[in-house]
Amino acid sequence: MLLEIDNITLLYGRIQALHGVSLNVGQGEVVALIGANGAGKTTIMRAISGIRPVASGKITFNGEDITKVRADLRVIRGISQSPEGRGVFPGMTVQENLDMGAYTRRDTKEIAADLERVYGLFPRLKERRKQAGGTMSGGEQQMLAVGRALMSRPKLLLLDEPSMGLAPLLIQQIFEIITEISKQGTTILVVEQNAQQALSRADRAYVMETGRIVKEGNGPALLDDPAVREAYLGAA
Amino acid sequence: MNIGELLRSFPELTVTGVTQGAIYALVALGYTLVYGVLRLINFAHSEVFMVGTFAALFTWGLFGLDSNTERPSIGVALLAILAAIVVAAVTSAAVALLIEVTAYRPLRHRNAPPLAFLITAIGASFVLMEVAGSLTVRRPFGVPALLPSKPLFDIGGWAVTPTQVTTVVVAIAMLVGLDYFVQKTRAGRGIRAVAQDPNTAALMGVNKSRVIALVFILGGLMAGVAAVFNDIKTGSTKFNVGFLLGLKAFSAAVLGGIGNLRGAALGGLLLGLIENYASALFGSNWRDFVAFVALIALLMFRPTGLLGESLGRARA
Amino acid sequence: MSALRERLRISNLPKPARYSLGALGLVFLFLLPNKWFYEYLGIPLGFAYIPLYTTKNDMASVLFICTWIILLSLGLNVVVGYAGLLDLGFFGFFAVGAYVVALLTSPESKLLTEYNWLESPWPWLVAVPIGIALSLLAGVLLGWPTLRLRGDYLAIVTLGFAEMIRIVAKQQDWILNGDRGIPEVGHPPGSVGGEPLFSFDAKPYYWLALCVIILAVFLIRNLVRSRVGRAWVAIREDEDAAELMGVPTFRFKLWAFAIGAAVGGLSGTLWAGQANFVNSTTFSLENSILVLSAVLLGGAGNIAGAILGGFLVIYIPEWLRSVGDVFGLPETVTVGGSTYDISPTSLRFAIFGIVLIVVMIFRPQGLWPNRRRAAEIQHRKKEVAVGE
Amino acid sequence: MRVFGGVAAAVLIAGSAAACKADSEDGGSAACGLKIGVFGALSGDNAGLFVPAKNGVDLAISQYNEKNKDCTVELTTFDSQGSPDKAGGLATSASQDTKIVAMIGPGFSGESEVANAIFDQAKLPAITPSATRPSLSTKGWKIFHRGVGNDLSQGPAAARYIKNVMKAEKVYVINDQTAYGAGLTDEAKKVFGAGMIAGEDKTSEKQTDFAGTVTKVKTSGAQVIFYGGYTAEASLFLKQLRAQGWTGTLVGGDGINDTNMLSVTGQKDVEGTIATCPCAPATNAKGTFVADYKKKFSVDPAVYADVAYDLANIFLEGIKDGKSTREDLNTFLGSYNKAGSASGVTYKWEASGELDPAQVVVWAYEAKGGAWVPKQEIPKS
Repeated sequence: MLLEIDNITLLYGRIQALHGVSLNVGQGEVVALIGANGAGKTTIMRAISGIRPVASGKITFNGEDITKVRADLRVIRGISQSPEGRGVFPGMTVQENLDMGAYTRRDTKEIAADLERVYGLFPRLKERRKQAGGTMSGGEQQMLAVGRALMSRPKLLLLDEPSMGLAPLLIQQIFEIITEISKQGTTILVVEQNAQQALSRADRAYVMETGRIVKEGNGPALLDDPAVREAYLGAA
Repeated sequence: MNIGELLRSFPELTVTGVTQGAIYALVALGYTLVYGVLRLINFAHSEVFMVGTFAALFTWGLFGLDSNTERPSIGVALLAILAAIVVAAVTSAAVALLIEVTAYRPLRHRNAPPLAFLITAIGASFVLMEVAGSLTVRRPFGVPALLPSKPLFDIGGWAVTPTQVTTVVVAIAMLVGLDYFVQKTRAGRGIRAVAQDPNTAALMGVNKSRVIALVFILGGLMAGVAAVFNDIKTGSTKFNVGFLLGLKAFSAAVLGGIGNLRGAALGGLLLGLIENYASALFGSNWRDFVAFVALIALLMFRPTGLLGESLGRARA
Repeated sequence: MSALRERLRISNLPKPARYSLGALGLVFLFLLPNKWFYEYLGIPLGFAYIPLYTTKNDMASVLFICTWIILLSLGLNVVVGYAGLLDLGFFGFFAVGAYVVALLTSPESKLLTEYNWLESPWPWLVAVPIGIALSLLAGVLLGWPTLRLRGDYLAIVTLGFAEMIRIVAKQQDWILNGDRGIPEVGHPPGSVGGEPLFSFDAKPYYWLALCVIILAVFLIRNLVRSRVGRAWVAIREDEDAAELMGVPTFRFKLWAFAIGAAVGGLSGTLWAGQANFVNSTTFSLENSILVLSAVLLGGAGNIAGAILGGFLVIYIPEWLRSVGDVFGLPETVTVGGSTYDISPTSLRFAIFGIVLIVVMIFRPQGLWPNRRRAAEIQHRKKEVAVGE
Repeated sequence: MRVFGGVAAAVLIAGSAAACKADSEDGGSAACGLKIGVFGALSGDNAGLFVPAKNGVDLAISQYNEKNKDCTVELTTFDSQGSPDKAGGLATSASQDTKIVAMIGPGFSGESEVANAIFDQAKLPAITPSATRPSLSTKGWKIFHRGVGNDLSQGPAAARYIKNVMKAEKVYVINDQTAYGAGLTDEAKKVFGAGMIAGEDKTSEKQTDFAGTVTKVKTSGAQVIFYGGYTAEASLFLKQLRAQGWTGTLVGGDGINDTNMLSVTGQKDVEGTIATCPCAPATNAKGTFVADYKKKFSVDPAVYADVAYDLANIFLEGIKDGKSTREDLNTFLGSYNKAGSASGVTYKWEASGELDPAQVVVWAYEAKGGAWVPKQEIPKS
């Protein structure tokens, strides 16, 4: 397993946001995490990337216990995240934002190659490379966030709500790109509210409710689960 | 009001105002850099500057120069200034870093509320100023004469001295250099990233602690350079030299839009000019009064300063 | 442990116990400035003795300084602690109160000698309400245009305001007479056996100020527990949310400013009544900073904290004056032929600075914080990112 | 808790010498173990103006103790930070300590207003080395003495020098807005008359940039500046004037008549500067004062250090004479009439506490070759 999360709990002030969550992601997999608003999906992402400390439990990455490792060092170990709300640096250009994605790397030549690869995935970004991140549309920012996350050449890519606030056509496009990235060999953990898309493209999936994992299984299998369908797909 | 006085001495007031403004700007950068990244008024920055003025004096002492020695040759003078810049900048940067490590970092580790930082800043300021006061017996120290006082050239009938030219040139060089560093280099990008969104910056692999340390060092370097030229310009230094100048530089940073590097430069320049014009118009005793009136009036119309807030967020 | 502490909290004691404790405390405070009383306050250690009173400065005078600083921190606490507005120039209001009293009650005031606005000096008691009213007015006048500014911008504006007052006070040819000041300021009325009660001895002033503080505490406490107080807390926590909930934030911020200013002015009138002499040197920026440190050191948003902070920022440096004698420390040290003054008297503000840093590191919420705020901060502590 | 242990240990080491309440009550014979207080700004921003005076007293007392090892006098400092709001408590405290029989200070006029009233009640004789506000001697205080001429003696004298000796046509008048500086210039201006004054400006304490004022002086065409204020600002101001090519003469009072004015400004820039002083050069040999001071404190004596040294020596002389009470010493001052070894001033007081005007001779000193050289006595009219 590339990522193993063992029974973690997490607190926001006095409020417990995660109650003993365990999940794992294998090498090369696409794993989806679905659930309603406030179920704790984003919190798990933050725990994995290290910008929120866990109160108890253990996070293992690539065989190494990273529970106490600082966020920026986790990036060096190969975890990269496209955060919720995109987190595009508003005062930096598209190019600079992408360069930020490669902040931990020093191999200039390969960075240039990766930049071309990202521009290949998102031609729109190439057109706007000189534009400030803050002035771009929601969809463009989303692409930028995903592209930027790729720039660190992650072993594990964490995508938090990549489809949030996007038009249906764009959602389709984003997920096609996710599939493409996965094919190129990157392991992906994706948090989604759009369960339909997420489940149909994921190898495996977890369902969260109020800070707990309540179900797990094959993506397509969960898509057929009546309870899941009722709760997240708005159909019986 | 003495408009005649203002008109009669307008060119010289402008030249001296720009020189003073250059020094304000350099010190203001320290406030603005730290504010941009930490949203914190680094109250102790004035003492970082003060230590720099003594470091420069010490360096000139090593050259055998004091306020009574004859003016050295231009080559020696430039060498002495250069050496003082290096020593003062490094010393100031070290003090700034020391303040960050002892007074701010422990608070960050405890996620203390913002005002707690203000108090440790005040505490650090007390410590530095009082210790310097005790060590120097609270007396003023004269600075050796370095650059010739013969004017280099004329602007509108006002002779511009080498000191003024050097001050402004070095200040501009520092400002441009800092701007380049922050805008174009990898470390500079890290600073801007933390300033704009610290969490996302961490997700990019930016080490926040290191960026914060870097910001204090940069601010210290600027303050050290400013200290050298303040020494040369005013001709002396004293343990409490930082207090008033720090206050002015902080005002300048706010005037330009705190957190904004170019704003700090602009604010410093403006403040230097306003002060000089005001002392001609109303008398030197009203200088600071007018400066504050101008600051408050400006904030009424532009509540976040001339160029707006935030490091790098202002679109160039 | 914490359960025991909870049970021992004063507010959890039975009523009679609480009242007698309070009464005892008051008796202690009123006895405190008497030499025969404070001389025995100390820690006996073997054959040595650490006095807790200020051996190098008159204890009663120190206590009086404490009281007017406490009044100031009570006022500033309303502004910073409750409404969350950073004010770096609070001493300006103190100056307004002090100067009003000085101008109206001194026979050497320019109001009499040059402008002939007054025929004779007014009694202190009449000048006090005017001083308070004008400070309040100053608060409103400053707040009206500037309270729309946020955070650090407000801080610099208030700082500028205090500096402007100081610069005006500094002008010799103006009414406030600059550094030469205004002598023979009026004292509070009252006499005992033919001798005026209020003259040079600081004790009666301390007792008077203590009564004023008790009054001010009751007023502020009631205000804080009312609708106004809740509005302030809402503004402090989240101004936008408060606005959305229908709190007229601007009006309440102005309220906080005005009330804080009035209390600050009151402090100034009391001080001027005792000082006998008012000039521009007292109103330096350092004093504003000192009062702000008092509020935050004690614990912003808590009346008891403001009182404790106000007491400590004066008491610690004053007590430090004598610690050299107490511990038999050398006054000077000679290094490489140069003698440096290392007496605690001259280094006391450096030591005080270290105290500020250390306290804030270990108790960022202040020494005696508002319980709710303390809890918030305790929880924030756990949310520090990994490895930070 | 460990900290507390450290404190306790320190106390134990300090032993019984540690301040024990009972300590101050016993002691040796009546005239021994007396204390002389020094009252003024010893820390904070204004300390630079008064620390030299404190050091002067310190020097006098340690020299005295060196000679009288069996019966020493102790120095007690009262750091008011120069602020009237701190002065009251310290003055009360000093009054209450009966071992304190004499006071040098307070340093500034403002705090003097507060403190002297309290000293007067306690009959504690005080001589100020530096508070020059004229009205201080009109308050009816019996203990008040001034060790320097007040604003009324020096200001007009300096003005007369500028007008009659230098024969300047235009003078630029500047003060630093302190009671001292403003008092000096106010009195000087009366002598100048409006026609002579080319312009006026005010500086502030702590100011370091004088560009605005420098420009005004230069455009006014004045070749003489009368500066009412202290060395800390005057030296910087003069330096900045010279840097802008001003070649005129700066004239100041005793506030700039110290070695720091020479060393901070630099010999070249300060050359020709005039400082008045109410002291005659005949007695102004200064003895070994400067050398002794420098040896003890590793810096040059600054403003009022010499005066304070002399004043302390007067008290010490009284104590040596067996005047061991406050009243005795106050009477002793009343009949004193000798010149001080460091300042050269003849100390003889009027009943009001002012120096005897007959004794107040004001001399002009010129900065020449890195020293203040006596130029001439300024005529009294």
